[in-house]
Amino acid sequence: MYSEKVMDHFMNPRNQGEIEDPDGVGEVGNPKCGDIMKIFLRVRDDRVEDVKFQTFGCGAAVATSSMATELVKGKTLEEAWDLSNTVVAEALGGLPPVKMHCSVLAEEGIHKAINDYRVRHGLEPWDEKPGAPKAHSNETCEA
Amino acid sequence: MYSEKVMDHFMNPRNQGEIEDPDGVGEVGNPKCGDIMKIFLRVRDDRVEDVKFQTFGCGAAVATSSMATELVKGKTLEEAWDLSNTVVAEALGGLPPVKMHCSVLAEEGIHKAINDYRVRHGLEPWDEKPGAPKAHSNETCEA
Amino acid sequence: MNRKRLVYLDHAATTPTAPGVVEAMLPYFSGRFGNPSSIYGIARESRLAVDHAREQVARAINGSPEEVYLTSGGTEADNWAIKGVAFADRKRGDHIITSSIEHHAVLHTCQYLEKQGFRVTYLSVDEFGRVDPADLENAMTDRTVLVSIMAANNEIGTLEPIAACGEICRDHGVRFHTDAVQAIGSVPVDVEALNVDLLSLSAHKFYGPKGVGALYVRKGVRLDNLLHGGAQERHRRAGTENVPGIVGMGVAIERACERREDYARRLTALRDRLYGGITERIEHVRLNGHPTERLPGNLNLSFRFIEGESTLLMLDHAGICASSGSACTSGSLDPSYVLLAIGLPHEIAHGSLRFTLGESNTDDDVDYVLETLPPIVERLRTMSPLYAEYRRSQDVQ
Amino acid sequence: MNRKRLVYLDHAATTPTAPGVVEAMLPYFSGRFGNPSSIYGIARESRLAVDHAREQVARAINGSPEEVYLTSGGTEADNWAIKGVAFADRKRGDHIITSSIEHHAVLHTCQYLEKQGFRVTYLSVDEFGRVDPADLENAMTDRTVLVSIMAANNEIGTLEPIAACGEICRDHGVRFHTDAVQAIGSVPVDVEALNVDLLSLSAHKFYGPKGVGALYVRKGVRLDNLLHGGAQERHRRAGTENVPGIVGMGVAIERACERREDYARRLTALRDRLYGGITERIEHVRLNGHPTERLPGNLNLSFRFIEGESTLLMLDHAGICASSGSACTSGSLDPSYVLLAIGLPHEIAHGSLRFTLGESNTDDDVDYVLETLPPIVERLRTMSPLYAEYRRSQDVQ
Ligand SMILES: Cc1ncc(COP(=O)(O)O)c(C=O)c1O
Ligand SMILES: Cc1ncc(COP(=O)(O)O)c(C=O)c1O
Repeated sequence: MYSEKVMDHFMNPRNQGEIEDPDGVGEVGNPKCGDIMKIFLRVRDDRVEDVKFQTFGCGAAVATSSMATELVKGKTLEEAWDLSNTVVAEALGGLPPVKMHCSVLAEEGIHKAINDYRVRHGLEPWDEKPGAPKAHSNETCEA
Repeated sequence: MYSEKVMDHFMNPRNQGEIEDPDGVGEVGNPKCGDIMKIFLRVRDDRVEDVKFQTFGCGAAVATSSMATELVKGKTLEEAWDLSNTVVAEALGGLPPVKMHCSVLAEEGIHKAINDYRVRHGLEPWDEKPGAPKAHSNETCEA
Repeated sequence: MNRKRLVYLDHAATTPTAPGVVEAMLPYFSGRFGNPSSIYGIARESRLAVDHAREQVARAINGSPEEVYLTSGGTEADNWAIKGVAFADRKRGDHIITSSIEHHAVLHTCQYLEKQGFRVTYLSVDEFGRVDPADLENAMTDRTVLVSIMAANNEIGTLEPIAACGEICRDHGVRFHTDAVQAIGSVPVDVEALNVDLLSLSAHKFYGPKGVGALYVRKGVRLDNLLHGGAQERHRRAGTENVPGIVGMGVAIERACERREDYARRLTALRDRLYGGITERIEHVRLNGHPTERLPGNLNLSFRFIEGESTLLMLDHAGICASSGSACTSGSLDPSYVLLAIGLPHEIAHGSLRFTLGESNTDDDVDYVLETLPPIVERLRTMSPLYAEYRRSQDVQ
Repeated sequence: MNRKRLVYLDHAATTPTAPGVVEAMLPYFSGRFGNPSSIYGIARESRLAVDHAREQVARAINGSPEEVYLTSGGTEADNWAIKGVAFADRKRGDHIITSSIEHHAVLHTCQYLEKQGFRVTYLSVDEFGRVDPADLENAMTDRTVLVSIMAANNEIGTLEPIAACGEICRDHGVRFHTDAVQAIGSVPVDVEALNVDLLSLSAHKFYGPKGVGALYVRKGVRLDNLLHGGAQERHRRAGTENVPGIVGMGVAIERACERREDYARRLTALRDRLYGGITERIEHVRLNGHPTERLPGNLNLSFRFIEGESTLLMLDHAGICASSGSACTSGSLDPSYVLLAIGLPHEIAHGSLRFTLGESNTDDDVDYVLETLPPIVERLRTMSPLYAEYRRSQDVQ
């Protein structure tokens, strides 16, 4: 079902854990749907100096958390914001169609953490691109 | 499908053939239904001195012709008339349900030959027992 | 019974599973037995094996793997195709066209749909068993949702003008199904070339195992499910996959396609020799089906004055397996509807035999039949009141 | 992956075909390959083999051979039973009663019938997954034509009060179907004792082959056909018989019934040891299903704070095959409807694992799981934001 890359990031997740006193935190997902992702950011000079995640979810949820945090580490916040879910999925060697929502979740988690940082610093939160995919609609778990 | 007894009478039919100048002949069946039986009788002193058959039909049709002729040989005409299809079938070690009509056909053939003899000798033909089974209804081939 | 030999000439009924096919299946019974829907290692092996077989089936008919659905055989595939399209398109129409010589899996399904309020046109066939595409064209109405015409008939071996029928259907925007159960492995089957939307096949007719088949469904064709339940076959056909059977079908169809041309050439030659030999040795024999547009291994003959089942029994006694036009074991006394449809009188239809040749048959087999059959026919004719009558009529003349 | 060992704990998904069963099947692929409908020698052998298997199935469930129809598996049997009775009795009524925790083969079939105008009552179950016969009694209307309640649930292993349900149905003159796919070989199944009119079973759940099953239909029960076509199965189920599969099912069910008591005793002991060991070593674990009225091999547990699929993947990595309450591969994100039906909150349902033990499992297997599972759960909890939150809430207190 999963690519080797996915299995590697699942079995050996990068950046798993918590950051004490993070500069930004984003929690997305929904226990009802079986996945919750929490992204912790440490920001220095407008860059992601460190990033960690906690995830409750399936193999793809863990692997995309791992890969997404790997990909944003060291990037400027703007670059990090622009990381799209498809890039994460591609970096993992692809995801099964039913699991693509996990990569969307990772994108949303990073966005939420960045905006948390921005709000804490008195900045306007950035807007999601119009028409951007959503991991879950609000009430249901339909993929 | 068939018992050993049926196969024996099919592969080695008794009394197969024609009697020249028979005393009675009965032909029953219907090419549409795939079976025709012709019974030839030689009668002496009200007894079946000889009997032969010709049959176009399935294995059961041949075997019941063979067995039925075997069973009436030497019998009085009255005894021969009373030979029922179930006795023929039993003597053959049973017939598959879909083939029971063949034994009825044999009974009918013998009856017809006996009545042919009777009519030729100015006697009243005997009546079939009311409710006796029929091999085929007139128009269709339903078993 | 002391049988000197066994000559199997009923390959249209079923074929032996080729030893290489059985070998390919074996690992999936007790070793790689995982349920393809599970996620652990041994289940992934099953999943891959099923997907591989699906690709083999797709390649054999020039479809794509996403268009192939695995079933429990030809009957399920036929039922699914016909009921599936009929019910899915019920709002668009209620008329189905098929031929009068389809397999019962198609005919009885159509009759069932008639009870459900559909109208069905059964196209008649010519003396060789061919549907006329012009009749199909004429039968089309704006309520027609499905046409089902078989690729090759199972009794008389006649090949139907599928490509022409497919074109007519495409022009009318009507779905076209073909029952290719008898065709696979014997004649080219290409869903593109034939303009086919749905196609049924069954593994045990091409040296694969019994109880497994497939339905090809062109992308975009709407089809109700027939078996409801689990999410197997992309939510289209529920039920735990028969993994060994599916693996066997994949290997068998690949093998059949590789061998097809040789197979057809060899069988045609054997069959023609058998036919020639029989007509040389036996009088009053008639060939049923088309003289040239027929399955390579099929020889369907009527022997006047005798009945099929009794001939079969005598052949069986001599170790020859064939089948007859009398559907005697089915409990009906009526002869084959296919033979009646090509215009045979009942008593001639009753005297029909079908010999269908296959892989294992040799020239020796043909010789053995040519030696064995004439005395059997002779013996049964001697027994037959119809033959006696015929002879008397000849003597009179 | 370097696997030290393979511990298969997913026998409810499928079982390996027992080597003796495969051996019994083998002669029917390439040697005795005849079509049971044909009349010559090798076909008669097939026919006898099929009839023998039918007797084996009948004996196992205390039915008679004439009441057993062979199918392509449990799904076909369930579809046939439910649609068959519903359509045959349509004039008598349009109401069906089932439970909310049936297998999809029953539930999706019922949902299909709802689209066809039938009304379906889905009985709820208690916290252990049991249907209350009083609810069944209350749900009965004079339009009810069929009740379908499974003998044992495939996910949580709960045994349903079938005999009581059967009695209620008999009193109301309503047909009663039970899906016994999971029960055969594990608990006694007797169609007389259980007052059952129709019963489904599937060979691959009791060490028989995949792709073959049976439907028991009590004499006198009217049932529309599901697969139309040839005259097989006494005109009730068309399609060339899967002879090797059917032979395998016969041998497997006889074998399973002979071993049943031993099997159940052994599995219960292993399972209870596994359960005890897990609860000793891991906190926040919940047993799903009935504590005693359950299948001997079934252990369904919820592990709080972690998700099922990721647990399965790690178990798989360690060579342990199990399944989860997240129907993740089916493309739905919703957790098991069975676990929701017994009242589990979504996130707990998502963290459920099903271990189903079988013939090959040993005490060593249990030890291995007890050694392997705790660190996996620990590791996933460390990763889980829900667990972090829980720990914070504990620290605060
Ligand atoms: C033309 C045709 N269609 C359908 C079938 C049904 O296939 P199966 O018996 O594998 O279900 C057969 C053979 O029995 C056939 O010859
Ligand atoms: C309770 C139950 N019913 C029906 C089925 C369907 O059986 P099959 O997959 O053999 O069609 C299964 C298993 O998949 C089951 O566990």
